[in-house]
Amino acid sequence: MQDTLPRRALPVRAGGPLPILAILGVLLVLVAIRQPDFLAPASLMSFLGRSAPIILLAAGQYFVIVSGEFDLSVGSLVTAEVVIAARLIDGDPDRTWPVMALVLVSAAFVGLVNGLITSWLRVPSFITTLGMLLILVGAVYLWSDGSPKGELSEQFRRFGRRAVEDVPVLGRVPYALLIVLLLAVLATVLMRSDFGRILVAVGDNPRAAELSGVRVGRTRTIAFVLSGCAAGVAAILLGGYSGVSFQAGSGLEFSAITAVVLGGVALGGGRGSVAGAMLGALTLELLFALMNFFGVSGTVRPAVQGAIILLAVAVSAARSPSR
Amino acid sequence: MSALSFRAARRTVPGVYLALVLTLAIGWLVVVLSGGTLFTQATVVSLLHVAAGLGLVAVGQTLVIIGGSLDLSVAYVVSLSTLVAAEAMNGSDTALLPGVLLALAVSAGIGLLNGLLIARTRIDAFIATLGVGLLLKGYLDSGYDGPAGATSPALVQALGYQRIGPVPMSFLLLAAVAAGAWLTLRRTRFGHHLLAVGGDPEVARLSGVRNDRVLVAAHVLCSLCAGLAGVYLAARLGSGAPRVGTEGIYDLESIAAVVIGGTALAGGRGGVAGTVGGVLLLAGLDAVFNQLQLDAFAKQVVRGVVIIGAVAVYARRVIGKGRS
Amino acid sequence: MASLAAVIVLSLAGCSTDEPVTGPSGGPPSTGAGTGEQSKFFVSADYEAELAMLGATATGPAGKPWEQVLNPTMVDTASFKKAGPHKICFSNAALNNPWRQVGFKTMQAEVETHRDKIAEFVHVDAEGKDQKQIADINDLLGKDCDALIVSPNTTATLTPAVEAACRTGVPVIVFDRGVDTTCPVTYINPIGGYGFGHVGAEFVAQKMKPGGKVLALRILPGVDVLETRWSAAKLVFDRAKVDVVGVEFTDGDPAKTKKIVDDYLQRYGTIDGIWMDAGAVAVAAVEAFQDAGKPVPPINGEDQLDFLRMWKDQKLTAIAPTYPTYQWRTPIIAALRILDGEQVSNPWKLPQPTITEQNLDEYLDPDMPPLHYAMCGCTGLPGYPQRWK
Amino acid sequence: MTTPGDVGSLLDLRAVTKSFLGVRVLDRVDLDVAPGEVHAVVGENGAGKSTLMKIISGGYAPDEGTVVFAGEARRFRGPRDAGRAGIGIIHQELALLPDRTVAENIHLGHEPVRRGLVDRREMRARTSALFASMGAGPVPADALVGDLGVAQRQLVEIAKALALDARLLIMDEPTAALADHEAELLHALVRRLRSQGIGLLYVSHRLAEVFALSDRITVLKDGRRVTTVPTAQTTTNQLVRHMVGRDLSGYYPGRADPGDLGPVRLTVQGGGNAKLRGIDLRLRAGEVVGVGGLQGSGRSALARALFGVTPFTSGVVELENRPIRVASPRAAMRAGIAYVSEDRKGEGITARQSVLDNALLAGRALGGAWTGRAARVTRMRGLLDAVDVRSAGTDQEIRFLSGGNQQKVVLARWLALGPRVILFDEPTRGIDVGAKAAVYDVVRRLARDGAAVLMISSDLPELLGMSDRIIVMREGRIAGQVPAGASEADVVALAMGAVAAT
Repeated sequence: MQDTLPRRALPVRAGGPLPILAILGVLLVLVAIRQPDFLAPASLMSFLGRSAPIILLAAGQYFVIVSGEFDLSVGSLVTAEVVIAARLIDGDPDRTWPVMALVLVSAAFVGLVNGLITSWLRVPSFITTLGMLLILVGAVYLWSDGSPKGELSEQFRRFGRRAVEDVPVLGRVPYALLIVLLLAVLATVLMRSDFGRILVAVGDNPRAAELSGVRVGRTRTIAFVLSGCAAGVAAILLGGYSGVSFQAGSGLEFSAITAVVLGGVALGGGRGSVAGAMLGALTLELLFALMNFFGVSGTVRPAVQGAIILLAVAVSAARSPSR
Repeated sequence: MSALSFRAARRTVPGVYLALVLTLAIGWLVVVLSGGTLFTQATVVSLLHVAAGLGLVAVGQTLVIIGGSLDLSVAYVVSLSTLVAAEAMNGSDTALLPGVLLALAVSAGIGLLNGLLIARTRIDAFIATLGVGLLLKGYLDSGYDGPAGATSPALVQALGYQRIGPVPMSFLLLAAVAAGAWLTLRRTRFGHHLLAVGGDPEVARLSGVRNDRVLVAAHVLCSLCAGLAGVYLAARLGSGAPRVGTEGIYDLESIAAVVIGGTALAGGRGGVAGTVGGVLLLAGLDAVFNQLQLDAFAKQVVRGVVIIGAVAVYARRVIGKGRS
Repeated sequence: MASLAAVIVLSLAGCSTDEPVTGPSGGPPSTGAGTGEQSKFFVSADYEAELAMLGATATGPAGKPWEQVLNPTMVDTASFKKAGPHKICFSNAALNNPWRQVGFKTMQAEVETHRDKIAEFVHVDAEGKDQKQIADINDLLGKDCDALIVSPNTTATLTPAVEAACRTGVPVIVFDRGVDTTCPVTYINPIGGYGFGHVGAEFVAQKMKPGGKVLALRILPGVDVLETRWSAAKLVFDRAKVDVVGVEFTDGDPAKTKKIVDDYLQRYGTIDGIWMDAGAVAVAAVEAFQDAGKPVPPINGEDQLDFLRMWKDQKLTAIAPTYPTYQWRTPIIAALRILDGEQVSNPWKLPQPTITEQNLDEYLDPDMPPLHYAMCGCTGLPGYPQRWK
Repeated sequence: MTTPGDVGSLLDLRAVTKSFLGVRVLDRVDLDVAPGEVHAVVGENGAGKSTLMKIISGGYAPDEGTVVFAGEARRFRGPRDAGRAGIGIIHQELALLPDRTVAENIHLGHEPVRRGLVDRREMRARTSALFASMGAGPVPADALVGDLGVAQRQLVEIAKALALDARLLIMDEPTAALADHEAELLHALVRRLRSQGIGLLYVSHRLAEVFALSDRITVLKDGRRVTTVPTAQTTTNQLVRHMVGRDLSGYYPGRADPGDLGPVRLTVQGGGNAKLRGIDLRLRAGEVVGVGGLQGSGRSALARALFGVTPFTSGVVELENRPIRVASPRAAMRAGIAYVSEDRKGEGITARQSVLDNALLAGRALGGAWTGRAARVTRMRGLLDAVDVRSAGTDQEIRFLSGGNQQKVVLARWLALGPRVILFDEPTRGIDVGAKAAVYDVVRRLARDGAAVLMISSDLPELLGMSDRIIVMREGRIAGQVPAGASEADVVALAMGAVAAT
């Protein structure tokens, strides 16, 4: 009941990045206590670089979630793209650029298909992208006979693995970090643009948006394409970081959705910032690193992760006045 | 207005059964043409066994989805339940009943936790059950490094392997649970309220339905079904298996079976009859692919297409109906 | 509030592990070493037997390890003698990783070499699901197979199904993982997990600097073959008083592996040895050291070519115990022998070679894909190398 | 007749007060209902009737004041609580589940149970009995509500409230969507219920039926009780004076002079779709054309057809003498047509976005230009000031604004596009008096600036005060037209068909 809302002015704008900044701050303090040298430029840079893929996936997932949908296919899309890239490049440096272009285009195409099925066939995106997940995994296994073939070239891997050396103060700055910073700026600008505002409005109230002339289906489809593109870039970085394997993207869709929700973005759409989503991903990565530093046993880690997610989301749900 | 003719609400057989028959018919034809047989007793028994495990989980999943919720923790509940049952029984027939009851009680407790998180703290069901699933995963990973306990031999015999003709006891159990769920939805207050909560929570509230309680109860039932699936798997496998739920991908597969069966993901519409059809369809695909010895990966692709296609067909129907 | 909770949870979790304080020898003294309790899968007798076999010589044709047997105990199979051609059925646990893919292709090639004797080869993939494999076996029993080969997904849970198969009178051959029953005609596998784990750990413990820190990287908890490998490695490390600073699960994900190694390097400054329960992410672990600008410590991998190449190129201090994929040939050979009424050994223990600095070059094949397993024994099979590419 | 506070009264409200977001919607309202009495509550839209009914039925809790039901001071915790105490309500917006059957909807929350199971046969029997007792036509108990028409759904809604064995029944505009013969049946039903000793609170705009049915009448205006009078002792004229009670001529901006009217902006010939038939319409620049008619008569369908939400499937639409095809809202907007929906929360605002984002939504949706974006924002801030939006800043989320201010933001959204035809559907529903005046000013200013305005309203004084002429709809057709200065009776007569004219 909208009319019964309390009138008090909210101290923090709901969906803003402040809560996630607070959590991130606490984790940083814990890191500073436990592992002070982690905050030295060199290791911080490498941490940020290796976190780039999940940050990108969170940003991509943000576009979809804020418009009121889900994208469960990104993890398998990353896997598929890495495997495809490896097989097509097959260690030949000359093929690097065309294959990278192909990776981006095909990832965008998968996003487009997700968007079209969701918008025009009216299939709930949870189902569309769940089906797409199965199709992608099945197809890529089928195509590669169940075992990735070929090899990524060093040129391809450089983006996820190498760094700009000898930067004053910072030391080495990973290419992945530069790419993620650039894309973060672009994403922020995009969300401040007309399209970004329309995207959030679609997630908030698609009916109202449609009656204001918004092409809801098209807008959401673009969100899926953006998510696909993000997955494509993430595949390039992740493939670069760790090489080809079928595990490259497994489970990343849930990590990305978790990160987005941690970042204060409402499932169902209409609220939250892309900065919050990306910070959510960074927080999640920092949590994993922290667990490494604290030597949390590998087997209880999921429990710690689950508890923290539930607590963080429960607290923000309790703070949010809308029911 | 008077010219308006009323379509009596015949709850027609869900379209999934048509798809099932078609799949089996085409599958049969292809298998026979390639020189095999599809409907041998052994194959049918296998098909029904596979359907029983997934079916039990999916029936529970149907209930929460009808209520507008979702349960992603079922896979871990299944695993946990096998372990609780098998460890409590520890190979003894005397501990059969306590073992089963304990497994079900633990499962119900998890369902209660899910339900309370969703209904009381207002966490989105997706995140709540994902989080609870992670908690369970942590417990399973740190507590077990492989199969543990031993299911009571009587239960293994009765539920794991006994069959009447080509129909295993486990499938009869599924049939009974599905019938129970069907009756619950159609003939109990709780069922009517659940459909209302999923259809329109505000209307339900204004009509005096206690939405929170209904939702919590649905989650408890869902976890109970998963727990029962665990008991069946413990009987089938002879011991508790900490990874059996995740290996079977029971979380996503159960959701897939539910939506293939025509239940709306948004809640308020659908039923268990369709879900059982969905489960049989998935198991039937398994059987056909097995007989043709086709790659499991190709089957994965087919499943993806079937899921999207089925829901697209249902969506089209709803739109068509809305326009008429 | 959430942050507060995070602090509490983290610190609780941190306290609850028996994580050693940074220093030469940490760990609670009560357990005798830093690696904690032994898994309940640890069977002392099996362990001793496997270690003994590591030094044993195999009987059988030279150069064909897949036909060799360690400590053979022959069983009579005359009752299974049958005129060919045969229908051989295979219930496969899964095909979901490169090891099983290479193995299965090897098996198919082996079948091809027996075209005259095998009329039909039926393969059913259980997709890593116990439940489906039980159903699959049941299904195959209705298909008039002359022999049934089973590669079980889980030892304990597949036992009843295998017993049921034995009761039908069809000769059952189990390989890779075993079952808790003696009813199959033969159980084929290489020496086993204890041997694998032992070889790697011995190497790492010997080559690393004394008192150094070892990081153990494991794939998943709760998989029996992998648990036995770790059990053996534990014994070696505990005996050698090696400081095992961490036991981490990588899910076979190279990215996760690199992050873990990176953080451990951060935390301890240096890591002096890496032990792995499977080679899938060995390359990623090595890369993590390279990317951090640290020397790569003694490490064990497996016989996957990407690791072998890296070993050669980077002149690593490494060893590759193997779990040879040539064991996929043996069940077919065994099945045909059984159907001919020839004696076979039960158990059929295959040799389990180790790749070392000395014989590394024999296994390096520049034409094969990076995830190919060198110990496939497949070079002489029809369709090589195309089939495995 | 009972007096307030009498021991014999069934329901007794004393000094009930309720505010939303600082706006006082009800101000110390007293009201009482005796058993076997029909007590009508009348007042303009926004007078506080619906809020009052929701307080009685447990939907809201009062800020101050007491609710005494059957001699006991009650504080209902929810609709269930009130329902159990014996208060039933028929909602203005239909609270039914389209995917469930008639019987299931009627018995939701109190299904008959036999041996632990819902007794479907009993449910069907009760449903038939209910409809029989209502004297209504046969509505099959097993039909899905989603397959019913609006009138049948209304009957189901009434049956649902009756099924509870209520001692007090609240009817919030129960006949608004009903055809005459159906309304007659309802009246008979009300009398029957009264004879059974049930107390009825009857909210209605139809004064004729109020006089025909009620024992007493309470008039609400701007959240206050103006008077409560026995029906026999008052007249329509007195009642209207109580309801309106202010000088209309100062309240509405001046009408257009015939000379101000410009060329024809929009014409429709033979327009029709599933809900509309034979629509002929001609809108001129500078005029405000009111649309009257009962709920469900096709008023909203007309606006939605013109805006392309549910487009005309037949007929010709011309804008400034050029034929256009309005297949979607976007197409309509491109042609220069704007639409303010009656359902502000569901179709107007995006609740969790800022005031500015809401105001810019339409402009952003249409404009692809990257240039001039800053100018657009500056202009919009000016517009928001001009329509006098009161907010804590343009960055405030719109859901924290009052209904009136939300509506002003929606108006600013469309003003910025400079529409040539603008369609208003209940533009002042649920907003306070001050905001109403502002909305009226905007509507008239738009016309003066050369737009053609179509304005739908259920509020007859508003319709009469604002329109240069009024077209009245009935059963999907344009039933007729009345000129400016006509009386409410003229409109009502057309809307209901001549037979039911007051």
